[in-house]
Amino acid sequence: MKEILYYTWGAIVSFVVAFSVGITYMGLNRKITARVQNRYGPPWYQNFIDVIKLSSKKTSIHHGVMQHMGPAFIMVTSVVSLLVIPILNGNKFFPNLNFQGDLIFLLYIMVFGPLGMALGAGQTGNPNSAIGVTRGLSQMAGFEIPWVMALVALMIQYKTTSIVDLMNVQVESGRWLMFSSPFAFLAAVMAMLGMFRYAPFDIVGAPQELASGPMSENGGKYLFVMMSAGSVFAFAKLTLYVDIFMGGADNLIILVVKTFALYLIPMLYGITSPRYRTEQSVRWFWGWPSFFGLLAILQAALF
Amino acid sequence: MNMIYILFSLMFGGAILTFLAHKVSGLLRDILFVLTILASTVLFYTKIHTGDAVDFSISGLPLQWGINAYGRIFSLIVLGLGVMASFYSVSYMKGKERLGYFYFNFLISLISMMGILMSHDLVSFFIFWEMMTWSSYFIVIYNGKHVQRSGINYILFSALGAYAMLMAIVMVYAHTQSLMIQDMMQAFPFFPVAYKVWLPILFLTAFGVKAAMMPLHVWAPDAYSDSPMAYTSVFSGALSKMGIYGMIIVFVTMVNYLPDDTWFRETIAWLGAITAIMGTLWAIAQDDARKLLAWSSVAQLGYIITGVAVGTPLAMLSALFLSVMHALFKGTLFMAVGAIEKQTGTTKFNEVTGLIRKMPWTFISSLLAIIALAGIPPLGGFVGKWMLYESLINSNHYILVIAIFFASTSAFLYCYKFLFGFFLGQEEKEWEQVKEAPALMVLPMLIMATLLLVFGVFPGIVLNPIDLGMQTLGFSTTAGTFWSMSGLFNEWGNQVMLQPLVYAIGGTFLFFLILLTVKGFKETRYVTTKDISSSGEVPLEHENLTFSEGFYQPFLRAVWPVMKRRMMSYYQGFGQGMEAFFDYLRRVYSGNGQTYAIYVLVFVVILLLFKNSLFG
Amino acid sequence: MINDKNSQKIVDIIQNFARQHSIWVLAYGTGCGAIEIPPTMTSRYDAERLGVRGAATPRQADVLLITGYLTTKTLKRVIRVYEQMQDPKYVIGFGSCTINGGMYWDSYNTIKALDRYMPVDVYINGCMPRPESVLSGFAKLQELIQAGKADGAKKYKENLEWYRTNQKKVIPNWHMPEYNW
Amino acid sequence: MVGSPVLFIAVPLLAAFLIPLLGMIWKESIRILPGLVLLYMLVLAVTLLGQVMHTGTIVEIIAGWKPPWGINLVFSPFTGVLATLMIGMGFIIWIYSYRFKNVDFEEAKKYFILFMMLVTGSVGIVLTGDIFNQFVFIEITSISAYALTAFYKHRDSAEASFKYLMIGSLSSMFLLLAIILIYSQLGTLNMADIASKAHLMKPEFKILAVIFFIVGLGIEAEIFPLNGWAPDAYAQAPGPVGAAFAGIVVKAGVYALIRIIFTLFDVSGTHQFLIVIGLTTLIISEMAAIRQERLKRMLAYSSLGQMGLVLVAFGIGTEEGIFAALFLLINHAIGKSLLFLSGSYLVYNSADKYINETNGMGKFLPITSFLFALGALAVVGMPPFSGFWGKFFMMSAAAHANMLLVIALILSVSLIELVYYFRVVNRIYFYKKESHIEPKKPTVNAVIAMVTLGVIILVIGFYPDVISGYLHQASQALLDKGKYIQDVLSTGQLLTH
Repeated sequence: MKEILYYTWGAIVSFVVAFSVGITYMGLNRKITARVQNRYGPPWYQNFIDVIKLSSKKTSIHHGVMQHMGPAFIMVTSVVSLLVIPILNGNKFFPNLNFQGDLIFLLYIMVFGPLGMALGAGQTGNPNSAIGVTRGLSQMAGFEIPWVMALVALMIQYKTTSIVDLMNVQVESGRWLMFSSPFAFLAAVMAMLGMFRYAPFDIVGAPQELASGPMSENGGKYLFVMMSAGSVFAFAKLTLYVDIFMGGADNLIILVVKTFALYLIPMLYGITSPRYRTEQSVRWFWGWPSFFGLLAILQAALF
Repeated sequence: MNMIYILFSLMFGGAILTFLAHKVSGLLRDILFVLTILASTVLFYTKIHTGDAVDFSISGLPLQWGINAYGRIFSLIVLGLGVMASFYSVSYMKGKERLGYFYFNFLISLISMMGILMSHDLVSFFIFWEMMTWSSYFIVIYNGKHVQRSGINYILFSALGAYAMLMAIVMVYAHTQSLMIQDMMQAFPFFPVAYKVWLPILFLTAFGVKAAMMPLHVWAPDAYSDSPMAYTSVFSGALSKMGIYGMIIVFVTMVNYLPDDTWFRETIAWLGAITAIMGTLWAIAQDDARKLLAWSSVAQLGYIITGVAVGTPLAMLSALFLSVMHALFKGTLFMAVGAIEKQTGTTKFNEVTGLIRKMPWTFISSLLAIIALAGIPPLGGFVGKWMLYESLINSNHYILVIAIFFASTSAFLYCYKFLFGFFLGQEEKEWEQVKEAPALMVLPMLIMATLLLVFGVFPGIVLNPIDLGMQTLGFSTTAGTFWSMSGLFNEWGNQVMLQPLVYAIGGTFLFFLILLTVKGFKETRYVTTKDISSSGEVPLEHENLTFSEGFYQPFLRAVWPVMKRRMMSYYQGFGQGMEAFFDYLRRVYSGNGQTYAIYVLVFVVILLLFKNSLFG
Repeated sequence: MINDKNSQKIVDIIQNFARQHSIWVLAYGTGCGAIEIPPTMTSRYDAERLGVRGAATPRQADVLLITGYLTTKTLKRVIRVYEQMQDPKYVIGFGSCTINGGMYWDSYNTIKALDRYMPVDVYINGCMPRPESVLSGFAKLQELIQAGKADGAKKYKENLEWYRTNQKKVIPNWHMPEYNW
Repeated sequence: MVGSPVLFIAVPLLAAFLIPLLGMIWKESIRILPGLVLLYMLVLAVTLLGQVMHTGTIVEIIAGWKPPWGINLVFSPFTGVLATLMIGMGFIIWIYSYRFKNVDFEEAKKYFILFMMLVTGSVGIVLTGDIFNQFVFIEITSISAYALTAFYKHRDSAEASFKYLMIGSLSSMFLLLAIILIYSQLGTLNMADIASKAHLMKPEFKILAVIFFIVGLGIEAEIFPLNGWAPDAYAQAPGPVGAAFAGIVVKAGVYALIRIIFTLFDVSGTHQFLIVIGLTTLIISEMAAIRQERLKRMLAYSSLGQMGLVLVAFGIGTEEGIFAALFLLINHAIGKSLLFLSGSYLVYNSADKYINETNGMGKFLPITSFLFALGALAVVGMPPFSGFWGKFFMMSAAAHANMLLVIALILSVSLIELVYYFRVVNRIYFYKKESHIEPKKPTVNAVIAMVTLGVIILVIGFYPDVISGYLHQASQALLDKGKYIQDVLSTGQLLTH
């Protein structure tokens, strides 16, 4: 019982950490984007204000029970992936539900939320939402290929499907996987561009085309939960990348530094890019990224 | 008299009585139909025990019927789905024509599936196999003129497979002088090499047809989608599993003894993977729910085939587990489509939308089934997929994992399309009067969907019988090794999977759901789907804002180069060529008496000329 | 504790601060004024400093920016958009045309005074108002929000009858759902 | 003893002559008499068959001349099974055609006379032990068959009959030639005697005789290049006659061919020749069948193909193969007759008998259509119907003889068969009826006949042991050439002392 309480407490703390870091990253993204565009930009905490404002909206509408549940679905994905992904190396405080096969579990649970939210978006009856969802799913079929290739390369090289095992490998050898398996890292990072949905892969939300796509009927508290879930999820994803490729982190500060360094990649790539069409985006992922994925697998299989 | 005889006489008698009762009264017929299945299920599970067998002989051929633990796994699918589908069909088929015919064939196909599982010898196996083929064929063509083509395709491919099997059976018979499957298994290692290669190929052709393996799958999408939905759930859920049943036997007993079995396994595994990919892509391209599900069945069977072909204990376990899951979720989904067809009269995504509030129970069961189909935890599909990936990675099938994963990811596309097309989207006025399907149709779906959830959380319920069955096939027990292998199956009685994760999922979901509901509860209101932000316009009731045409057009554009070449067109070309050839040959019979007389003379002359070489 | 007056006050202060510094604008580009929005948002004037940001749909927006004259036809859409927005919501009338019709003062098909039809919180004067004045308009709105005086939505709800009568007077075929907040 | 084999020839022949006489007294008698006769023969045949299975072959000597010189009838398990089958089929076809030409007395009289002659001739071919006598019976059968083919007196049926006649006379010619050859060489016409002396013939003459026999009997047995007449005859003859052709006449032809090849001469290569020619017949006929537009022609071609299959099974030459061949033969007799009988009701009122004129008959003629479907399933070889067992036994026989390629060929041709039969069944049940076709309800006696056939199909299908015991003995009897010779010739010796 005590253990469960302890874990619950740890889960809440890690959620709060992930939430604040994730939101800060989003704010920093806006700030940096503004600086690149020669603007002053909003303060770094702007997204906190946005989230609070959204939560303080008095009214909200929904088109049915699926839309009502949609944000909860996506929150499940964020929280559960946060629980499964080890946040720090060998830290007992943050709950760590990882197990043999958690990488595969993560691949699927990461879809759980978006699909649930997509159901909510579908129920609004707004054509833009549905179009956004179809784009999102198509793009997912695109970037999952290099991403899975990278993971499979690591899995077969180290004969494990567990994140902790991969981290231990790096700790023991003292060498980050991004250096020992560069192609896998390359493929995974290219897939990450799609995962973060920044330009040129922002075809899902595309405010100018689809009026923010799946979220176009969500406001107030729904958007609040979605935004929070999005930032938590962003942090979870970055942590996963750090865990797998950059040897994890021993304390939170190193983790923040590493994740932010990774976060810069999609962000900076996004600031300087226009937008792809859906099939271009899908094909892009099946091009070079998948090629690097194949190289990674070859490397893993041969050496 | 032995219980096995009683079981078969009960089912046959029930089938014939049902057929005859059709002439007397509809109610009697329905009752007889359901009772037959129920009674035989009860009989099977209470009175017939693993290891029971009866021997008899027909015309000098010694035959044996019995049941072992391996067949029992599949009997779960057949009888379980059979019971559900029987209740469902009573309601679904109400008011249709030729019900005696339908129920008769339905029962015959169930009987023959049970027969296949209970055959210990090749002849009765083949007999039941063919009975299954024609009974299902008669249901495929039940819907009238427009489905005859799919029927002919189906019977043609099935017969191709069946004849391949017949050939293999007589080869075995000629070589071993015995028809027992057990004897074949024991004798196989001592067969000549040519037999060792040909027998598995012939058997796999037979089973591959039923399991819709590329390139023998072309009948499947049409046949699945054209038969009445009440039967398709059994057709796709259970009948196709007979192919898997046979395949596993072939792989365990034959391929293991091939001189070099790697290439064989790889080929079949890749065929399975390609089946999965192409099935998925074509499912995405469909605009009709029945076709979509049919292609999706093809794809799902592809995973199972891959699992079987890879053939490690874990892969086998996953294939069998996925078989059970596929039966459940595809059964549910086909039933849901049937319910929608019954209530709205169409199964096209671009015709019917927004049924979620009208048919909530159908929606919930479809939702659960779709989640399981997509392999998303915590439902049953995930466990199977997880085991499949794990086994593929452990057995060094790197590219195969990618292929399977691609198919599985793309499957989300059609999963979403299915739910969105029917249940979500604009709630059009046209479908305002639609009611939830009758309870008899909804209950089976709900029960099966619940089972999916239960099996997802407690996979041991299914995995234990599967483990027993695999021991019959000569695998060592997997329970000890795999339960402890991963936290997925942790120590809580070997039954519970993902316990903390399930709690985490449930807890998070509930917390945020409550948060969303409670926060500003009074100020949250429901608005209709016409009240959407569409540039300030107020859509009128007749204005259709539904998005369903060209749903995945961009994606399809991206994958079009792969889909351009269709297997079907090759077969069609071949068929047309053959027909032209036949037509040419037919002209030998010119209808002219003189020609015929000349034939006779020419024949005589030829015989006389070559008499020495002919009769020397 | 939540119902406690003091804590309610604290919550109000936090909420008003958030609302004040996070203004998501649905720019309804009705007239020529829409051309002034891009410079306002981009690097020269950079309205994002103030937390002002574009919103894609009325469901997410806080401020409805009416940029210029409104024909009766457009008015209907604007009303619709306004009613789809979530509380608390504000309206900024932009340009002279929204105040008194401006150069369209005698046009047969534009409305002259926006606040007869919608509760306008802030007017921005000028034809055209420069980005500077737009920014000052946003600043004014922020002030009002902080003071809790930007209660246009409340007014609208209270005087719905009056607004409806006015609206229906100019809009000939009225096919709108009921506004039932 | 209930009776002797000679009654199988004498009684129906007598009945054929009595029909017109009795017809003058009581018009109905022309219908009843053949039935009574056939029933009597059936009872007799079954009893005799039972007896033969226990006691061995019955050899009947006609007019007291002992075998090498006189005519004898041999009722062995093999011939007995075939004779019983033919008589049984004759009886069922009689039931079916009891009301045939109900109003036209003269026509009916003609039909029944010819029908009795046909049965007599065919049974005679099977039973006789004398080669010239067999020729005579073949002529009897053929002549009645020509007449029956032309029964409707249409242009088409006359043409078909003429073709049949023309080819048939060629057949007679070659048969006579062969018989002359043998007689000139051996000075005997008794089959057993020929068989025992065959090695005395000069090899060239022997081969020549075999070739002439193959051609002459091949025309009756409908092997490939010689069967041009068959589809026309089958299609133009009245429905029951078509059934009789498939169920009775062909069987006699095949019997004669098999007897020549298996018993009379042991020329090497004949078995292989049977397989090759059987396969050719099978393949070409099935290919022709799938492209037919008329129901009866399709059935006819399919019948040719089936007989090819039977020949292949015989050609395997082992006991198993002959057993399978006999099984196939019986299945073909039952199944194809059922198809002809039910099929002729399905296209009863259409002028051209096109297949698409059977559309939607399932609703109007439920029993007939059902039986047609059953027959189709049986002929195609779907378990658990009778056809499957024949096919299975044949396959395993071929596999035992290591003829895997033959199996593969036969199975691939079976696919074609499957397609065209199921196409028709689909049409019957699931297409909309052509508006101008008026379905004709089958009469009660026709239904009884067809249902009997259907029941037989089911019984054999579910319990093949009913006949397999007989067939095993029959196939042994055919293979045991020495016993045949001994049986026949020793009877003569018995008579002498």
